[in-house]
Amino acid sequence: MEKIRLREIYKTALISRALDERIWMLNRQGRAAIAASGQGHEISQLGCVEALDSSRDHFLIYYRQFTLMLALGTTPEEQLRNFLAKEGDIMSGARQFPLHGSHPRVDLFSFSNVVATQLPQAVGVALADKMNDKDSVTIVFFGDGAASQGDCHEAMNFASIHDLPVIFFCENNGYAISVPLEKQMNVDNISSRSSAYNIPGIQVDGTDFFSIYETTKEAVDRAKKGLGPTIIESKVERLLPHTTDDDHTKYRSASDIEHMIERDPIPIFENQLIDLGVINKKDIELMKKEVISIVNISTDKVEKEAFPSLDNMLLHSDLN
Amino acid sequence: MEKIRLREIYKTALISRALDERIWMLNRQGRAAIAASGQGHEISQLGCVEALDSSRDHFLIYYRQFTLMLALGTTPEEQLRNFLAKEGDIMSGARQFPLHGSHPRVDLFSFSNVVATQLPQAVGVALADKMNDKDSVTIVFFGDGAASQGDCHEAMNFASIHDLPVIFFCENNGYAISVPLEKQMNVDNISSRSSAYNIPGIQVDGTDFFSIYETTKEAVDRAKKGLGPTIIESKVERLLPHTTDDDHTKYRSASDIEHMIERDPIPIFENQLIDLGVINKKDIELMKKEVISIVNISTDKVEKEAFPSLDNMLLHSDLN
Amino acid sequence: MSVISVIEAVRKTIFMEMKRDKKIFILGEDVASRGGVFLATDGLLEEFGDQRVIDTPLAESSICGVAIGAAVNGMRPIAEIQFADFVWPAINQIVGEASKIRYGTFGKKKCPITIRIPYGGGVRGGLYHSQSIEVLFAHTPGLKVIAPATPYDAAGLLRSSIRNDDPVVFLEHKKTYRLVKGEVPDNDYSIPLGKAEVKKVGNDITVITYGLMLHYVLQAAEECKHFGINVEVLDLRCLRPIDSETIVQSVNKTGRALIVQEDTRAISVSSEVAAIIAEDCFFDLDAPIKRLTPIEIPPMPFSPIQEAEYMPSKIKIVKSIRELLEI
Amino acid sequence: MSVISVIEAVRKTIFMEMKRDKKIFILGEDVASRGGVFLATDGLLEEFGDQRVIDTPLAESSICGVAIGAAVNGMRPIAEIQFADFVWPAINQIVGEASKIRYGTFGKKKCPITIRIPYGGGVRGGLYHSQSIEVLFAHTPGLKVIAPATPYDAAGLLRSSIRNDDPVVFLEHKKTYRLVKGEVPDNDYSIPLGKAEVKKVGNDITVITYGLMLHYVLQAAEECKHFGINVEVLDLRCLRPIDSETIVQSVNKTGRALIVQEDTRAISVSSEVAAIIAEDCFFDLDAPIKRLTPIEIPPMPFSPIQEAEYMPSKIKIVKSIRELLEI
Ligand SMILES: Cc1ncc(C[n+]2csc(CCOP(=O)(O)OP(=O)(O)O)c2C)c(N)n1
Ligand SMILES: Cc1ncc(C[n+]2csc(CCOP(=O)(O)OP(=O)(O)O)c2C)c(N)n1
Ligand SMILES: [Mg+2]
Ligand SMILES: [Mg+2]
Repeated sequence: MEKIRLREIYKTALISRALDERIWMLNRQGRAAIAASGQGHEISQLGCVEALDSSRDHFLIYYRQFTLMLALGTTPEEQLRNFLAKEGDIMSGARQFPLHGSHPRVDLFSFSNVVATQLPQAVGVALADKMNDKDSVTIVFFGDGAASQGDCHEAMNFASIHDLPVIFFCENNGYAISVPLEKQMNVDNISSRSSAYNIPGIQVDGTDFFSIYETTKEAVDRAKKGLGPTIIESKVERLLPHTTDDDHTKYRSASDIEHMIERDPIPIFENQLIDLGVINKKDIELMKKEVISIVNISTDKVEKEAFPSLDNMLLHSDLN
Repeated sequence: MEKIRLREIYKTALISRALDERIWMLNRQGRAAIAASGQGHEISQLGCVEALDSSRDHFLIYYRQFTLMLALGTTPEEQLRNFLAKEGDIMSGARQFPLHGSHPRVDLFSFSNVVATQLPQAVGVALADKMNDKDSVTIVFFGDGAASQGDCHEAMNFASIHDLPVIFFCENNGYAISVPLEKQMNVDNISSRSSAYNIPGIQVDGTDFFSIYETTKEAVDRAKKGLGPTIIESKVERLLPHTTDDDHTKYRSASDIEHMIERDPIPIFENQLIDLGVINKKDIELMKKEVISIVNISTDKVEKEAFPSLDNMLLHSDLN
Repeated sequence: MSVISVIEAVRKTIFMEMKRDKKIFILGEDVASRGGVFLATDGLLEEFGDQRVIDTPLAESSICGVAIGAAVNGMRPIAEIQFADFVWPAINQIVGEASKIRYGTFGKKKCPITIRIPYGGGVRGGLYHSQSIEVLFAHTPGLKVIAPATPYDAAGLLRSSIRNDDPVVFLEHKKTYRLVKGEVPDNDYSIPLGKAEVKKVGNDITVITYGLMLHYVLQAAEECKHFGINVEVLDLRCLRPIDSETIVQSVNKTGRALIVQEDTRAISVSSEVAAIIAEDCFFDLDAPIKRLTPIEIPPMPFSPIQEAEYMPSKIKIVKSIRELLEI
Repeated sequence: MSVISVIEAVRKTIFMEMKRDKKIFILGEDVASRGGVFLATDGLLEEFGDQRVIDTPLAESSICGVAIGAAVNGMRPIAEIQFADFVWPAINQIVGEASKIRYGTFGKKKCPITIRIPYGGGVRGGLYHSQSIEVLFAHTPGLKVIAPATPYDAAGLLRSSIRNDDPVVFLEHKKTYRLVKGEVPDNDYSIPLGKAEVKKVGNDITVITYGLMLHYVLQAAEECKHFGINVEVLDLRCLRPIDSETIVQSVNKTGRALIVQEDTRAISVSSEVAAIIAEDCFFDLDAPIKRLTPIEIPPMPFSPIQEAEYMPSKIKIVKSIRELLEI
């Protein structure tokens, strides 16, 4: 990968982290109603997106994919508008929880808050492409929690029968809110589902940008060759509580939290890039400053914006 | 196994077959509304039941388990009453489709027609036993079709997490009505689900009484030792169309049907017993005659019985 | 113009629509070589191939979920749920998801799916092949719910449903499938969604109904002539939206209303129709608004005599009409 | 007697019941160490251990299916659905299965489960954390559906629900959880299921409601005194069965009825209440039966101002009452 591209990606990671922190703070100040943070999942999302083509592929995402949305071209202002429920929110017109809805520029769809419903929907998206001989790939994201839902099983089974070009990408952070993996399943890896459907299941370290990228790339190739779906399980950490409403010290041990912090993917990526000579300490400092200023300017702007008017509440409903 | 016991089991197989044929005929004559036949599944059900204890264990069954009901002690008259919707039907009081409801003497539960709902329910039955330190085993039966439902996944996953004493027994006859296995899944065996849940998955020839018996016995032992669930997949044939409403020549090839008939489990069992010296040709002839007379007498009796009265329609409802 | 049954009207309409628009495809259990358990899709596999007539695994949530995904990506799927009683696993996808896609994406995505569901009883189906399942769908903003009673309406409304850009739950009464026959034009006429129809004009009382019950009501109306009662019969046809205008107009004229339905009473279509009348026809009402429905037990016993007792019948309808008119 | 919130009343009642009866256990998402996302089960893990307070996988169908199986095998499970909006995957087990077990086995099996479901809006939940989901449950024979509005009713009705031998859907309004406080006796009193309650006596009009809306209606009734209107306020408390006797008695007295509900209007609890009144109070009614409900859009926007506009409010209730009385 080109150095200049890696720098851009690194910058997206920084923006994502800073913006995510800002939104969490806005919530603490009572200015944003709720936030689910993507902190800890950033590098996994960036590595994955890099292997896809936003002008061709379909992205069915879920609420923890703040970074992915930025990587696909959503701007910081748009993200803020989304959390602050301001007029012109690109995802849902301030109707839905932040991060939900669909995107006007990319085929990025995060339709509902109901965990796992996107999985069969993604299979349908891929089926339509196959029927129309399109060579797009559909990637659908979900958490470890979602893997327990019946819909997850039905989706993987259906996709495999028809060899559909779909990638099941699980961001396994070890928790569904407070429920740890061992209470969710009696296997260590979600990728071990693969033999139930006769599709490859690959587990990968979600803090390693390059592994994620390579793994996703292979799955994309498989899909495009008509070889069918792939399950990718990316092991990541959820650095913050489930949402701003949660307090994870209630259910996570001190040592668990300590271990998790060591796996913060941004410093790991940073060190990789330093080793590769892509960035140095000084670059980092400058970029971090720039990022803070982007976040500040965006926040100031969006905070001044209006809320949507009452009558647009009727738009796109049965009453309109 | 004792010879005398094997003779009894063989006789149950004969009764089951003759009664099943009779009910099909009653339907053709317009005297029974609908019938799902168990023909082809008989020996699998008999081998399985033999490894369980009807006074201790729980049976969550589905509509294709005519033989199993007889093996557990339902009488031919009771079965006929069930199909003819007569007063005193033991399963549901003539409220439900034949074979549905629950049993007054055995913990045999075939609650609804909705495919796969019994799977999580069985897990709950087993969970209650575990909570109460009972050493019962819960066995739940389902078809290959049911294995596609989300509930199947959720049930197996839950049971495995808690190491519950439950046996998931799939009677795989290769069809969900008209849909052949290859359109239902992209694997050859439902038992290959096992690695997704970290529980044993065993495939067995459903025409071989002794294999079924041994396999079930092992699963029972595992369950009783607290080692958790087992998936058993019994490969059987559905010798008749899905129900009396169906015509399988529309979707099964002539060679498929021919192959299926060769796998009729009753002649196979018969030959095994002859080889073992349990029965001889003459026994068989005599027993077949006896069976026909049992079926005739029962049919005559039940056909003369009354239908349930109108007011018992309110019993056990919100209105009562 | 030819005289055909409801099931033929459905099949023919799907056939014609699939010929017209390549974006339409069918998915469901046993829809391909079996042609559907009621034969609603018979012959379609042969005509359109297995890419457009897809036998799915036995898993209703994915049938609807996959249909939604395909619809959002430009297709116009027709999903078949084999029996209404088995639609419950798919509620999450239909009510939770499909209904809110247009609203929840601020109009950026649409979800043109038609979900065909054979429902209703009187066919010896027992508790699990007889249910009326319209309530939740007809309650849910974002869905359209259609329940035709005649071949003409079935074809015309199915065509509109398939062409509609929102998710449509299309309810076909199983007992009407072969029982009810009628004239259906050979062209591709359509009937707008959301319009009730007066199926018989009268002055003394309005009987409002839908589905199989329409036929019993029409028979009852005929019989009421002997008692000098001139019944107006209104077929809702669409359960969401409910055509309150046509209801109010009719009841304001007759001054009396009876609602007949096969579904159980509490919180049902009959409740809404009564509520509409109670609000909008109050000053023209000459009598209480009555409802004729089954009793509150799970629908409906397998026992033939109990099943018959459970359902509203011509006799019971005549009796209710006469009571309301005190004749 | 102590003054506690709705959520405390729920928690305390579960605690007391679990102490009393070893057959009661809890299962759901995050109910154990997290104590439930609303803390309804806080501290129960510590008291009763992880055999009786079970964190489940994220899979609502199995939460309810497993509860059903355990109940049929002698236990008395309390299942928690984390938010009402996520109950749809479990509809098949609740509506399709649990509701019909006693009837469908001719009384041989029973299914004593209590399914607790936080529902309703006004908490900035957007389309997927605000829904009112009572309609389908309250329509279904074989289920009981409870929707208390006060801590006293919550505790008394939850206790009866847990002890009831049929499946009970117990709806807790999220916004009342911490907002509404009241006196709750320390003993184990219970309130019979199926009884509405007049929460304020009056003569001029009956306002019928349930859940969060009760509190807005009571405030509106207070304000109406300034206009010389004496409002009777009736809290349904149970949505299945609906206590038609109490409704009819009240409306026959006042001659006017307004139904206020947070759920959307078409085919809802308000429809049934209106239909009951239209049938049984016809000769005592002085005005049309009115309903105050949100408009027919998916409930309810995340936007704070739109959310506020969506919900019935004290001001809107007062306005509707005055319109109905032409004062
Ligand atoms: C069907 C459903 N049930 C419950 C919830 C409530 N809920 C929201 S997120 C969540 C946990 C999801 O865990 P996981 O899939 O691992 O994603 P993560 O938040 O860890 O990224 C739960 C239980 C929901 N949104 N949908
Ligand atoms: C949820 C659900 N969907 C559809 C049906 C209709 N149906 C009844 S049996 C059946 C096929 C079941 O196949 P399988 O599980 O393999 O059992 P088999 O009949 O082959 O023994 C179908 C689709 C149903 N009963 N329940
Ligand atoms: Mg997780
Ligand atoms: Mg089968």
